[in-house]
Amino acid sequence: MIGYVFKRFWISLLTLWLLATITFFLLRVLPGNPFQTDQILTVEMQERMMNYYGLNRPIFEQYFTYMGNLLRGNMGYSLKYTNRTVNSIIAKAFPVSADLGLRSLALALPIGLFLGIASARKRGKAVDYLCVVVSVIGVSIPSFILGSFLQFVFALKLKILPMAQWTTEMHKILPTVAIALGLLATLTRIMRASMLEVTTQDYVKTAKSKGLSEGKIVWSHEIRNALIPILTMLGPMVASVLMGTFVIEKIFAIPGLGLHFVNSITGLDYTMTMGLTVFFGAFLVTANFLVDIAYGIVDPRIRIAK
Amino acid sequence: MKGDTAVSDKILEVSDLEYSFDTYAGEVHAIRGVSFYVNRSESLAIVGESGCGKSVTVQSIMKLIPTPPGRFKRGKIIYCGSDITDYDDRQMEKLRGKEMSMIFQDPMTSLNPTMRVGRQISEGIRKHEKISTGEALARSVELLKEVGISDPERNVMRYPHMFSGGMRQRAMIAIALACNPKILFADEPTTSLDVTTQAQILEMMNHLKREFEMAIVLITHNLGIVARFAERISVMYAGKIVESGSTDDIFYSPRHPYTWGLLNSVPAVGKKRTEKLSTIKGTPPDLFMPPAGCGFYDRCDYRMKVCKENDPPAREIGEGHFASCWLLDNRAPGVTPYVAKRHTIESSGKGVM
Amino acid sequence: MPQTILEVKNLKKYFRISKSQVLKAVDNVSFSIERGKILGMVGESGCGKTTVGRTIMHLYRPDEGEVLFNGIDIHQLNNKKYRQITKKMQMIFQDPYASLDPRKTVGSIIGEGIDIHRLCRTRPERMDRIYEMLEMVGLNREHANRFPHEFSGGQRQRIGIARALAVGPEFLVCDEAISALDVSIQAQIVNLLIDLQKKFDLTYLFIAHDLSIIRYISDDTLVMYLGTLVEKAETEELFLNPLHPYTIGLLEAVPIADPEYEKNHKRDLLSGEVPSPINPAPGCRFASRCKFSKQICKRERPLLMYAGNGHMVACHMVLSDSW
Amino acid sequence: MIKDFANIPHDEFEFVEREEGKSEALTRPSISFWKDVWRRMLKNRVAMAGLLIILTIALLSIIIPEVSSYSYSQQNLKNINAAPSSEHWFGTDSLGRDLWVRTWVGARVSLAVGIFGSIIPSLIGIVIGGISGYFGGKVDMIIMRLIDIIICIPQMIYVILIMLVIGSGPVPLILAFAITGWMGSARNVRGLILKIKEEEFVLASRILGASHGYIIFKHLVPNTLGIVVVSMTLGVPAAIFQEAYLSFIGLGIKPPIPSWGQLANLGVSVFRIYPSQLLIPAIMISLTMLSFNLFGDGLRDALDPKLRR
Amino acid sequence: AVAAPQIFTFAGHNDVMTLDVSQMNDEMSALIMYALNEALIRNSYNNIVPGLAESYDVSEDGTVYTFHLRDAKWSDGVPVTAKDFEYSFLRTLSPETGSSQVSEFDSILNAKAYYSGEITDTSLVGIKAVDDRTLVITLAYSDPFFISEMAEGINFYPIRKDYVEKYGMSYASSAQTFIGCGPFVLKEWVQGASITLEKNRLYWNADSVKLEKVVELIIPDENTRVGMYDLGEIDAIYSISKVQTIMHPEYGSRSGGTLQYLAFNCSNGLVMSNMNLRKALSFAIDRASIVAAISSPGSLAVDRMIDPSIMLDGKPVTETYPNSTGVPPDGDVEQAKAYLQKALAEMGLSKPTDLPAINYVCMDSPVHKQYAEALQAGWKDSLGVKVEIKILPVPQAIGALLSGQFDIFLVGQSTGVDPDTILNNFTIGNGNNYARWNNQEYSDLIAQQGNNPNILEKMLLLQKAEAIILDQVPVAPLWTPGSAYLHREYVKGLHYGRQTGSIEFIYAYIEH
Ligand SMILES: Nc1ncnc2c1ncn2[C@@H]1O[C@H](COP(=O)(O)OP(=O)(O)OP(=O)(O)O)[C@@H](O)[C@H]1O
Ligand SMILES: Nc1ncnc2c1ncn2[C@@H]1O[C@H](COP(=O)(O)OP(=O)(O)OP(=O)(O)O)[C@@H](O)[C@H]1O
Ligand SMILES: [Mg+2]
Ligand SMILES: [Mg+2]
Repeated sequence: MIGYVFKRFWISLLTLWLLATITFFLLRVLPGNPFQTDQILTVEMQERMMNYYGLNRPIFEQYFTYMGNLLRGNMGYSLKYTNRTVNSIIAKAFPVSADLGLRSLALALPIGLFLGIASARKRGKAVDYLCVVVSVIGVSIPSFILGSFLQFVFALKLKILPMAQWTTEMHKILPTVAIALGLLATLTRIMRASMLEVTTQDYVKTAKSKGLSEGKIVWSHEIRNALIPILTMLGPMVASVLMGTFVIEKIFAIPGLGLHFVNSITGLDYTMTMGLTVFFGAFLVTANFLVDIAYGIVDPRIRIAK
Repeated sequence: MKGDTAVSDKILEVSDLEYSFDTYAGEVHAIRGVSFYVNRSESLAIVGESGCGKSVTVQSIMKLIPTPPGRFKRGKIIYCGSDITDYDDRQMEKLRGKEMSMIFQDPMTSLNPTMRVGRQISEGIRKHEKISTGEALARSVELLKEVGISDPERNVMRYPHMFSGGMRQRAMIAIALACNPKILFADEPTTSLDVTTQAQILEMMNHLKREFEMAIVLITHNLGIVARFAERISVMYAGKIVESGSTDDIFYSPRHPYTWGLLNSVPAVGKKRTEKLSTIKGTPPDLFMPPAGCGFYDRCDYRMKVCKENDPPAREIGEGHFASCWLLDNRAPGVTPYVAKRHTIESSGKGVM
Repeated sequence: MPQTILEVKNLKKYFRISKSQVLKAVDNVSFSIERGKILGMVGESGCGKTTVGRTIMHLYRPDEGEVLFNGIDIHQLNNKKYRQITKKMQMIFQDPYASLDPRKTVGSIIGEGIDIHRLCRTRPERMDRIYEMLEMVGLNREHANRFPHEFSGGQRQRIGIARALAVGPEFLVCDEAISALDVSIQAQIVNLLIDLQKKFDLTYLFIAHDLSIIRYISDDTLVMYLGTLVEKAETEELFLNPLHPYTIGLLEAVPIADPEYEKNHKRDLLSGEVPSPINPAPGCRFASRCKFSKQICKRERPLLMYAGNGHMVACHMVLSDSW
Repeated sequence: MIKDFANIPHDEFEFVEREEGKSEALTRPSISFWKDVWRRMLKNRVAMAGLLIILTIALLSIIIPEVSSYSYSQQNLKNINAAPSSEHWFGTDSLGRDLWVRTWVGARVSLAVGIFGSIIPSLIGIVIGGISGYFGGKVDMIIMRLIDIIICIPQMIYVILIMLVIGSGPVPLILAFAITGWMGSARNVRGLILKIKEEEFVLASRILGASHGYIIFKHLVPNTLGIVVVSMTLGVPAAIFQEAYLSFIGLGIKPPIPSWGQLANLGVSVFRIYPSQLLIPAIMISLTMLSFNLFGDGLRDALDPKLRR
Repeated sequence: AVAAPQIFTFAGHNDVMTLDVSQMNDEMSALIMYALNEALIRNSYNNIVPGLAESYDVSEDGTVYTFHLRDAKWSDGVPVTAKDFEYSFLRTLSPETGSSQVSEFDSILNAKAYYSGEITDTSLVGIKAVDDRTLVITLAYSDPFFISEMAEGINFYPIRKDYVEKYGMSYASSAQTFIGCGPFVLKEWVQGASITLEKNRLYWNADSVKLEKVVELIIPDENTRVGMYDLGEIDAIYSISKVQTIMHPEYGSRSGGTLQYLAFNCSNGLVMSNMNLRKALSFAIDRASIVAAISSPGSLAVDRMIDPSIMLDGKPVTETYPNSTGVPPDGDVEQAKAYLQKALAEMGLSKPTDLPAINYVCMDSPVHKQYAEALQAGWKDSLGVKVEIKILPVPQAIGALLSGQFDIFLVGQSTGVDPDTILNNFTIGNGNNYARWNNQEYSDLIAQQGNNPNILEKMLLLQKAEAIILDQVPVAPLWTPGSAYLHREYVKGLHYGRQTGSIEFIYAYIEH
């Protein structure tokens, strides 16, 4: 087990290193200058800034400096948010995105799984069609439309929820729902397919032949086995959801990471983009690792202690 | 023992069972009128080639096939004198596991891979008896020991994938026996096992049958196993039982051409490849469109005009020996009956064969 | 042409399950087959029969040892040369459902080998050969356009045979070619295989665990246990006079389709289960289940030795004649 | 159907010869895999409705811009943001362009981006996943790590790079999808191939002397195709979605060519004032996604071996 | 009337990038800094009013400005001294600070030499704190616009040296690391979400500040901003787009401050080196209609390169020095066609479709994209000239502009306080001559007016230069954007200045 964790750790580090390296050079391949905003800087000013940030030193020198700092956990200063370190920006924004993401997951997971189970149990019945329709609609509406729609109905028309911002619990409802709906739809579909798969397995018949009741079979035999495919996708899903959602964060004015992901690239904020990418990479790697461990718990056939 | 079974001993009686599957392509008439019975502490073997409906027969009795696609069409199922044909799920739950239970064909897939073996066994016990988890687990250990799994205390906490094929099948049997059922359906319990393990399992089942007075319905297409294990045999073909009788009846004086074919295709000991094996030509009929007449018509060496359109009725040939074949009609021409193959010790040496 | 078509020498095939675990699927197996003969191979499931067959067919690389086909070590050949050899040796698989590509028509399944080896120059010629093959195994021309799922198990197995024969091999490995079939269908296939063997003077390595079929079909028989050969003899000799305790146990366990006999015959069953082939203990692999095992059996691995009457056996006890 | 067996005439009881070969005849009509799938698709009304909607939209998008009296780029600054009327069925946008035509031109773009943006990455994924799954071992390990890395690199970096190299428009966008979108299907295909590569029909092919490429692309890939096709159809709405998203952040189709994503984005900014400008593209997007999803789900059911028999 | 709680909440669209005076270069930072800090002088209602300087003297030759500071305190009670200004200005100029805003100081003696690294001795730079209350600034030449520059510029605030030394690189990146001496103190800064200001009781003019608390919410999405406004969650919106003004007729607007013009790439070998083609394109544009259709209220279609909102003696400069040569604001298609024919003839082409591809590089912003499309459609409809639009993210677009990989580019530039700000760009060899247009006569005229302290002469020279550039059309002026803002009527005393970010809420109050 410890050996396995160690091996995974080294592979993860290697992956992250490659990720950082590729991203670093890819970003530098992108033309344009990070200091240009719609207030056009003169060439001299641009040079001055490049100089100041050390961006016109030889590329490999920059690379080694960056990697050296990265090793020490220092991701440098943002080129846009002057005087703010990437670390501090992530430290401020990530908890918000993670909060939103976790809330959405907490909402979507049980409901999605429940709907998936219900729909599979009642295959071909009205309940099934209802769940399928809900889930298809859930994945069919782009989030920027959904977000605006929710705002319009619940804040502007009904006036029961605030429009935007991330302050009180009330404020958190709409964005949570907006993200959860898409997740829920995906989860419902996968859970349904997975449950249908499991229901036809022989061991379900075995369970039935023991005289177990329907509910007991579903609960103690089917669900656990049906969860395995869900787990596989949960790693990347959790990682990307916790990293923030640009559209929803923009619409609901949530100070999360999502906006930074987009703005840093379109604004060519090298350090910020690098930081976010590496952070996301590390997060994803960890999430996948945890999923693998969870896998071993749910499915004893997959022993990681190999 | 033969012949003196009283009527009251019938623990299960199935008559004229019909069962279909609704599929995209249409209705599959999997079972087309099956009747048989089992007595207390008796072993009945159902033989027949793959796809003839053996599994469906027993699973439909226990109502294990989900509806849809399965559909019960008609027939009567009498268990211990009470008609269970129309039992709903709740009523069946009380019977399943406690009164009747089943060992499935494939021990690899019939155990839940994510649940400890012990729990899979004790689950059934806890359903039918009011006992604590601990007690149920203790019973599971007992059961594992009974079915011959060494080190049951340890193994009860293991997952199925850590078991070998033989152990899994034993665990399956332990599950089936958990509540001392009165009737056990064993659906090809040894097909996926090797001969030595197979022999061990059969030995054990024999022992259980005697010990607990359990009726066993054994499904197989291995005639050797039947010969060793069964007291009575029903031969199934294309969704129907074409011949049934005591083991000796079927082996030594079979009356249906399919039974002949089946018995003939086992190579006789000492036969070498210079002599051809006799076979049943062709393939069984497609149950999407079951034939109007005898299902064996296309493959039968003794077929007559009458067979094509008319389904032969079952006739009693001897006591408890029934067969459905027009050859048994007094209008039919006589045929040389099957010559039983006897196995002699001389043909084998130190070993059995 | 050499009389010995295939010779397997000291074949070893280990699967590395993990750093510390080695599964010795085949451990030092040697045998040879003469042209035109049928060699039977029996053993419990998991004893390495398939692995031997597949290693012979170049599907696995052996860890040690060599496979000489017509005197050539096929594992020394480069890819191109090996492909040429595939024309001469073919395999028939156990599972009639898994061994046919479900997305291809029967015609193209049979035609695959023809295409790969460019055996036919024109399309009609190719089709004729496919039809010929179909008819040879007792199917119809019309079946060429059908898909495997439309056929029954026995028919599929025949398609598999037609595929193997289409390239004109001399040697066939039949890896449990009939195990998955019904008794009644088994006989059909066995008859067919025998017919073909006579017709084309084929050589078979016939793997099965059904002893009655092996006894019926093969000239010589090998008995395997946990990756090792334990006994090897001319078939009748082996069945009438088995020497190795395992062979005896195996023969003992086979159920006979004769109720009388079964009733009257008390069986002396082997106890215990086949141990795991992962990191096997030194010494005789059968020692843990053997009634006669002595100290030496736990320590030393018995070698396959001549025991008279064309019989080879790997057992300390038999060889020392002490039981 | 009780017959009077006693009355069967005697001459019925005569042996008849077996017709050789008859017993081997297959009674069911021959049907290929895809025909069978199609037959079952036809029975699935919901999925067919989805297909019908897709085809209708595709057809209208071809016809309408050709026959309309307005062109999609023709502006009329005197008649901006007009409400739907008999003259402009969907109204006009902020530059006075006819939204009816723009919606259908947008359909062309969105469908093209959706379909190709899903098919091309899938094809790349099939090749890479096929190789990865078939060869396994180190090759597999390296490809999988690479996928891990590529997934982490923000997609926008590639999009911007590609746009700079070959400009914006549907083709670069599809290219960007191709570069960034193949990982999912590669993983998918790899998983499937890992499952089937040890199947006996693959071994049979190897024994027949087939090369690796032959085995991968003639045996393995065709057998994963069913599932890949499903994920392809479900990938179409995802690509349309993606285009809309990239338009939302300003990377996308080259003006004045509209896409639904762009129309919807413009619509969102004015939707409280001119709701129709959002509603129309939003409904079109959602309807198309719905149709593709329903069609894809139907296809999945039709392809599911569990439901076959 | 009952005293209403003096809390003012408004929505901005972007977070403050930094509160470091030396680094600050964006609108939203300037807006907040205006409330948090106090410069020597302020621009209020287009008048220059005293800030921390009670008064200032100018030397005879107009090159030495002496500011006399009042008795003021930082929000922690420490007195504000001339040293704080000297430190701030020199810090901005120092190459070690990495400020992009140094050109604001260009007219100060040796400032340029210092920031570009030619000299390192700060005592040579014309910024001196003579004592705690006196700051002397020496200019390189007499600049009549220097005072306006200081009043409207965003980097002329004082900095507390001890704060910079204490917090180093992270100075002014949070409420804890910043200190100011303006009307408000920074109470809380939730990055990306909101900024809360509270009245600074130590502010020298605290009596006239009525608001107790100001909250800026950062709401990136316009629909959301307007929705919150409609729901009464906020009192004002910093800027709204054109469409929203339709639903909210109570909007206010301001104009000027920037000029948007098309730069045509006149480099040899490119299509746009043909003057008649440039003219054709310029004449074909119906500026008035486009601006009316797309731009916010307050925007003005313009036909010249001098921003009409620049004031001189209380009157717009453009009124005093009218343009004689400009294109008609509603375009002149006939004239444009004539130019196009000429251009085609010169190039030896017969139809407009024979023209090589014209590459319009567009920055990724909603307004720029809309203009690009409107112009593209206009050119196609009226002239049949096809223009390809390439939308790029801002850094890449500007990269293309600076490296000359474009034919047409819409440039938006701040017009500053000096009418020559934009015209200065187009001299030969100037790094900001985006059009790559070389005209000796023009360059000479611009050079002549440069250091001319006589405003009259200077303006005449400029007028002449402008005529040349308008005639040759390396650039086509389009419009000066205005911007609309929303506020509830109970918010009184709110004012928007001309210059970037100069919303003046510091003297506002709430009345119920
Ligand atoms: N779920 C199902 N849907 C459709 N047809 C089915 C289903 N289950 C079984 N059948 C059909 O019912 C018939 C009988 O099947 P059954 O499993 O009982 O055969 P069997 O005699 O047990 O064969 P085997 O020896 O292979 O287990 C077969 O023709 C089969 O195709
Ligand atoms: N690719 C593989 N990787 C790891 N282990 C394998 C592999 N193939 C076979 N084995 C193991 O090698 C041993 C021998 O397997 P093999 O398939 O040769 O047995 P067999 O005698 O053919 O059994 P059966 O009768 O079940 O077909 C088994 O324990 C099996 O689990
Ligand atoms: Mg069965
Ligand atoms: Mg095998």
